[in-house]
Amino acid sequence: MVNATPDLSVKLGKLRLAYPTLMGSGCYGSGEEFAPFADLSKIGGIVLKSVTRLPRLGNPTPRLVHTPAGMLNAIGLQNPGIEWYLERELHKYRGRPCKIIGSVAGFSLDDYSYVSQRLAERDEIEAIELNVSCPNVASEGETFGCDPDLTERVVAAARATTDKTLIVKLSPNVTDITAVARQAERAGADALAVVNTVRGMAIDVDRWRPRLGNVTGGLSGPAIRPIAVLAVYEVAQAVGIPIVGQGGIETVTDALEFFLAGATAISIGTANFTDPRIPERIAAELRSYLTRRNLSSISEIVGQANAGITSAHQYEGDEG
Amino acid sequence: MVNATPDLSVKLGKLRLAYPTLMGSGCYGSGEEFAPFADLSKIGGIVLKSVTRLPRLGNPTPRLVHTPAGMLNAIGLQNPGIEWYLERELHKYRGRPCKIIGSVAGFSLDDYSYVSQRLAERDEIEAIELNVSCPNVASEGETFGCDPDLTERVVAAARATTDKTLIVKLSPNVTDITAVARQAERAGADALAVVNTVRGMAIDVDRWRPRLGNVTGGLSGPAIRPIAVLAVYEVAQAVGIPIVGQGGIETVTDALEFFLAGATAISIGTANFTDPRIPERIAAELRSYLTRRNLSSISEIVGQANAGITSAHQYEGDEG
Amino acid sequence: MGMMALDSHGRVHTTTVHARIDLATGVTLLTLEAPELAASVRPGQYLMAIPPSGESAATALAVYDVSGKHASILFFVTGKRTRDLATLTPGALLDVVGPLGNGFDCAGGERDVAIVAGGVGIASVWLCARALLARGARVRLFYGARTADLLVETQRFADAGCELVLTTDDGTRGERGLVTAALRAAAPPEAIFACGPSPMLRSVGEIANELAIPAQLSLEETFGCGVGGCWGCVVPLTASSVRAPGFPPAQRGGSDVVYARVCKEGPVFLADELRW
Amino acid sequence: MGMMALDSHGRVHTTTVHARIDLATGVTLLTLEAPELAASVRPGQYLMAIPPSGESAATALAVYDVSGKHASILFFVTGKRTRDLATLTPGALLDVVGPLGNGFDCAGGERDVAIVAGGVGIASVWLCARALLARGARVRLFYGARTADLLVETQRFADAGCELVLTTDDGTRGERGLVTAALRAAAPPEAIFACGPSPMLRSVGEIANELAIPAQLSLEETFGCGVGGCWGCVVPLTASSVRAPGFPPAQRGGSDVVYARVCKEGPVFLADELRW
Ligand SMILES: Cc1cc2nc3c(=O)[nH]c(=O)nc-3n(C[C@H](O)[C@H](O)[C@H](O)COP(=O)(O)OP(=O)(O)OC[C@H]3O[C@@H](n4cnc5c(N)ncnc54)[C@H](O)[C@@H]3O)c2cc1C
Ligand SMILES: Cc1cc2nc3c(=O)[nH]c(=O)nc-3n(C[C@H](O)[C@H](O)[C@H](O)COP(=O)(O)OP(=O)(O)OC[C@H]3O[C@@H](n4cnc5c(N)ncnc54)[C@H](O)[C@@H]3O)c2cc1C
Ligand SMILES: Cc1cc2nc3c(=O)[nH]c(=O)nc-3n(C[C@H](O)[C@H](O)[C@H](O)COP(=O)(O)O)c2cc1C
Ligand SMILES: Cc1cc2nc3c(=O)[nH]c(=O)nc-3n(C[C@H](O)[C@H](O)[C@H](O)COP(=O)(O)O)c2cc1C
Ligand code: FES
Ligand code: FES
Repeated sequence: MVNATPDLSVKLGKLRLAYPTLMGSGCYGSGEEFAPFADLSKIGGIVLKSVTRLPRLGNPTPRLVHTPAGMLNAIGLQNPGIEWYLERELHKYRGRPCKIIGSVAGFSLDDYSYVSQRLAERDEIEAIELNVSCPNVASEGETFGCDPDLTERVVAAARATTDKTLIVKLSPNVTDITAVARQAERAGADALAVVNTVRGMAIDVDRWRPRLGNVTGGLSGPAIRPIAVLAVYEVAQAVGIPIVGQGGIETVTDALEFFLAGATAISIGTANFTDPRIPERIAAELRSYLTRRNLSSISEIVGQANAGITSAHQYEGDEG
Repeated sequence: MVNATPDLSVKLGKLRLAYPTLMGSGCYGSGEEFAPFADLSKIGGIVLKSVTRLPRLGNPTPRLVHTPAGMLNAIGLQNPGIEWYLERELHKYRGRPCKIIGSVAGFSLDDYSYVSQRLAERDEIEAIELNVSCPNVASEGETFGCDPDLTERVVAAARATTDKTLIVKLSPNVTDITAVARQAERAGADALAVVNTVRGMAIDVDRWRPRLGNVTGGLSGPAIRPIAVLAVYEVAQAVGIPIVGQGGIETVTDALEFFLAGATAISIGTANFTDPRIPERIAAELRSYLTRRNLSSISEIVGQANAGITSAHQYEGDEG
Repeated sequence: MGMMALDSHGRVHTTTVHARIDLATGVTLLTLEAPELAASVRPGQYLMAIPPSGESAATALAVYDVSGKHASILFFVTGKRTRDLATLTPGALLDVVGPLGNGFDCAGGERDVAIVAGGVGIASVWLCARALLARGARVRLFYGARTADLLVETQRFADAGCELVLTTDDGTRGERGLVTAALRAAAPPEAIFACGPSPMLRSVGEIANELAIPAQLSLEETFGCGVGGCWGCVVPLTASSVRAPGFPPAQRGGSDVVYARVCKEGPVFLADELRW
Repeated sequence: MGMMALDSHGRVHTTTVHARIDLATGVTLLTLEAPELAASVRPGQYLMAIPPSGESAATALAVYDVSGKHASILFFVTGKRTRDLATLTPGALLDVVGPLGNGFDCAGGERDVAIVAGGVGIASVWLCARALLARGARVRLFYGARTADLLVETQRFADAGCELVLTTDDGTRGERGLVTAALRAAAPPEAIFACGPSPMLRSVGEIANELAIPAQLSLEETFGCGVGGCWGCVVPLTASSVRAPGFPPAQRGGSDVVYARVCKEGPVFLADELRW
């Protein structure tokens, strides 16, 4: 094995990815926007912008604020609605050299099952991600992901509509993310995306107003990485299904933190705004990392930061 | 008024602060460590390191990790225990030119009421802060602050032991911080400290182990500021008692965000690790900001980012 | 009035800082050796500067000037990212993505045009001024800043043949007050090209619409991706605009609006298609 | 063996970068004009460098050398903060807090001493070496690094009269292997002064304790405040140590231990008082 190039491919349920890197929903458009700068054949797949049943104009502007080592966004799920989307958008994704994953957002159980079904019918779409954790839509969106039982029902409803890989994207804005994760798994999720953005806010001190048109937004980027790594670490101990780790991944070191915490794949969002070459660079550097350590596959490091350390240390932590 | 220098003094219950700046618990020692570099007569007060009933050796090392725009810490409440503390530590605080606030941590209702009472008896201590939100002690510590009812009972127990100002320090690691805030107010808190650190983790990708001896830690610094500003903004709309805003304050702009979000005072922790002159600089720059705007007191800007904007925007946010 | 073809194909370029001039405290002009970029830029286009430190998002910056194999950027230090860029000295490498966006159409027939620039907006209009002068138009530059020091590069515009009308908020140079007041007071031009903060552009737009003068406005929204992928930089357009993206319009303020991306459909829009 | 008086009074100093030398890629030597600091530093003390960018925590750096009104720092770029510092060029201002901590006691009577340095540890031992040589001791420097390029400033130590034993992990210079192996192989000194990564210091400590040689170890823990206020930088000491802070000890591994602050009680500790 030592001399063979290490295998970066991973599986999320039925979905096989040549690279363990997805581009985060809402951050990468349809891929075509980045194609002039990035080699789409060197990424695992693209998670499309979340789509809803009805068209949404989205939130008022400003929609973005740069914050220390991160960014607040409140796009508000601007999208043309599922019908228009299927008719006039989806064809764009044909023939992309990477996997295409549809993302579904909604405000009722019906929304989620209807949109999941319509999307999953289409063969451009190879998997479905349920966004039950968008913090930017006057909270209904997020309530699903913040309540284990609602999450279970939404997931079950979507699960019933398709056999394609179903990824459920969890919110970090909860007291116990493992409770939500367990319910999602029980309801039939094939994988979990951990985590969506952290709720936050910035204020314009000159004009005495929130800096975002929507007042509050979702924090992404390196600032939230420690929060996301912990979420992956805890969820990995709570469920048996694969995890797509995300939150502030910009370098191979960052990516490795997520794999070692228990992620089977990673998702890169905001880092594409820093440098569109980052996903390809991370894939290449993951390969050399594995080679240096004589490892034959990325799967060999998944969850390795995990084994048995906790108890020992926490015992000692309680001393005194 | 225009020509008078603006008034920076604020009140938290009975406690009057000459400056609206507290030094965060656990970040400023007893003050004596910073005295050679900072003018303690130019800060409002120091919140002492949290003390428990029994001595605690604290967590194994490493206890700190630097992260993007922030820091993870897992000190584990190292402290000599209340008896030793009263006998051999407290005398140090006599004659400090700023207010001294004791911080109480514990693992049971008894702990909190016993330690609060013993501390409050001493006249070196001018107010009590209840740390029901320490993320670094194998979770018991935090469970109080993550459960509204437990919080209410802890606060009520401590409240019964003293008439001195009682500040309750809330955890951001909850689904709805306003629920905890309301219970703390109902139970008799005079003020709320918003927020403590956000739970996080970092992994050593060379050694495949958590970088903190305690595995998980609390994230502080500018990285969490948008999270903390939102928490203050939401809590300010949920309760009537004053708020001590904190989380990543490094500059006057950062401080202003918290005042405008609804904080009556602010607390500065990690920024003292960047530059010990920051608290004095912020106070001076707050004064010039108020002067430039012909404002006579800091209290005039508290909560000003707040009025009526929310609804308008969120309505529009739901369009489409 | 026709605008140039939509969509432009930027690339990632690794450039070398050729020269650096500090025009004022916190205002830096960097000349980059970037042959392909320099060859392909059109007036009003911008680039995304990839942070040398590797931290934080790329920064949208207008391509200020081009000559031969050099392209230059002119920026004001307003926060972390521009502070990062301001640490660059000759010889340093800077990766940029560009040219991006749809810039000014300077090929119209107007003989008497006004360019309105506020603050950093000056960086977006030099190539436009040059193109307009080159085709023989009379070009009046209405240029405002907070204070005298921040009125940069005025000599360059004057030498090139622009007539300058300068304003400062504090009256330290030129007329005291807003640049839009100066525009209003002046004899109406046949066309307006403007770049600056939103409040300024809004009132330039109002003036243009009142006087029925065609106006091209280069907007400055906070960018995320800078290439059309995140819908973070949007501005409302009338649904009938040629630049309106193919999205179902929504009713707002009595007209059909669609959010367009400043980074992709813009940054230059016509005053009469904006619905802000 | 006596150690110097505990506690030291640092101050905030605004210094000016006087000179900059890049010793290797990612290794920078900055000479600061800092008269008061230079006058008060003792071997093994450090300073906290306040980040020029204003972002992130201050960085603990040994005071490498002092002469006249100059004090210098020598650092390896390992992350954001040292990358920030590496942008400084002559003329730039750098605020520092220092001198801090309890350094090496070089006043002992030993005639034949070993200094052991690993990686950046070299920055903490030059003043110590100079003091030992000044009082006529034989000084052997055992100095190890990953690779040849990272063995910096060897000439300076040699010229001053140190006998050098160099090691590299990859064998590109000196003996291949760990510096502690070289120490073990050599004739035992009367005293050891060491600075480097924890694993190296642990084995230096073991060697010293086995051979009953007094050893002063300068520790490198991750710092928070750097001045004793946060208890983030601690190391376990035997409760009987003179440097043990007045705290109730706890049983661990059969002995009474107390956590001491590397920044305040240290950074230099005696091998036989450490309980790690
Ligand atoms: C198409 C386009 C072209 C551009 N061209 C140029 C150009 O040529 N030159 C140029 O200099 N700029 C240009 N800009 C603007 C530039 O991209 C932005 O200024 C960018 O944000 C600078 O990033 P920064 O990180 O340095 O500042 P940021 O950190 O993004 O700060 C931006 C502003 O926000 C303010 N701010 C931060 N926090 C607060 C708060 N709490 N309350 C109130 N205000 C706050 C800061 O003071 C600052 O003024 C352009 C923008 C666009 C969209
Ligand atoms: C008393 C004292 C004196 C010192 N003197 C000097 C000196 O003279 N010269 C000097 O160069 N240094 C010195 N140091 C060390 C210096 O303070 C630290 O190296 C400091 O952390 C550098 O900060 P940084 O932000 O540049 O690197 P950091 O960002 O703190 O990174 C530090 C290390 O962590 C590693 N790291 C980061 N993330 C991960 C991850 N996920 N997995 C694995 N590894 C990771 C980095 O690769 C790097 O090696 C001293 C320290 C002390 C306590
Ligand atoms: C501008 C922007 C828009 C986003 N839109 C969506 C979205 O529509 N649906 C979704 O599930 N997540 C969305 N996200 C969240 C990202 O997919 C990702 O989960 C999150 O940003 C954390 O990863 P990152 O730090 O790498 O960006 C968005 C993030 C950003 C920054
Ligand atoms: C090293 C360190 C130790 C801390 N110890 C305590 C503590 O003992 N009790 C407590 O209530 N908060 C503690 N905190 C939290 C701070 O008081 C503060 O609430 C938090 O760090 C957010 O503010 P900041 O970003 O300004 O540091 C600690 C924070 C740090 C960084
Ligand atoms: S900045 Fe991302 S779409 Fe314009
Ligand atoms: S770094 Fe804060 S106590 Fe040592």
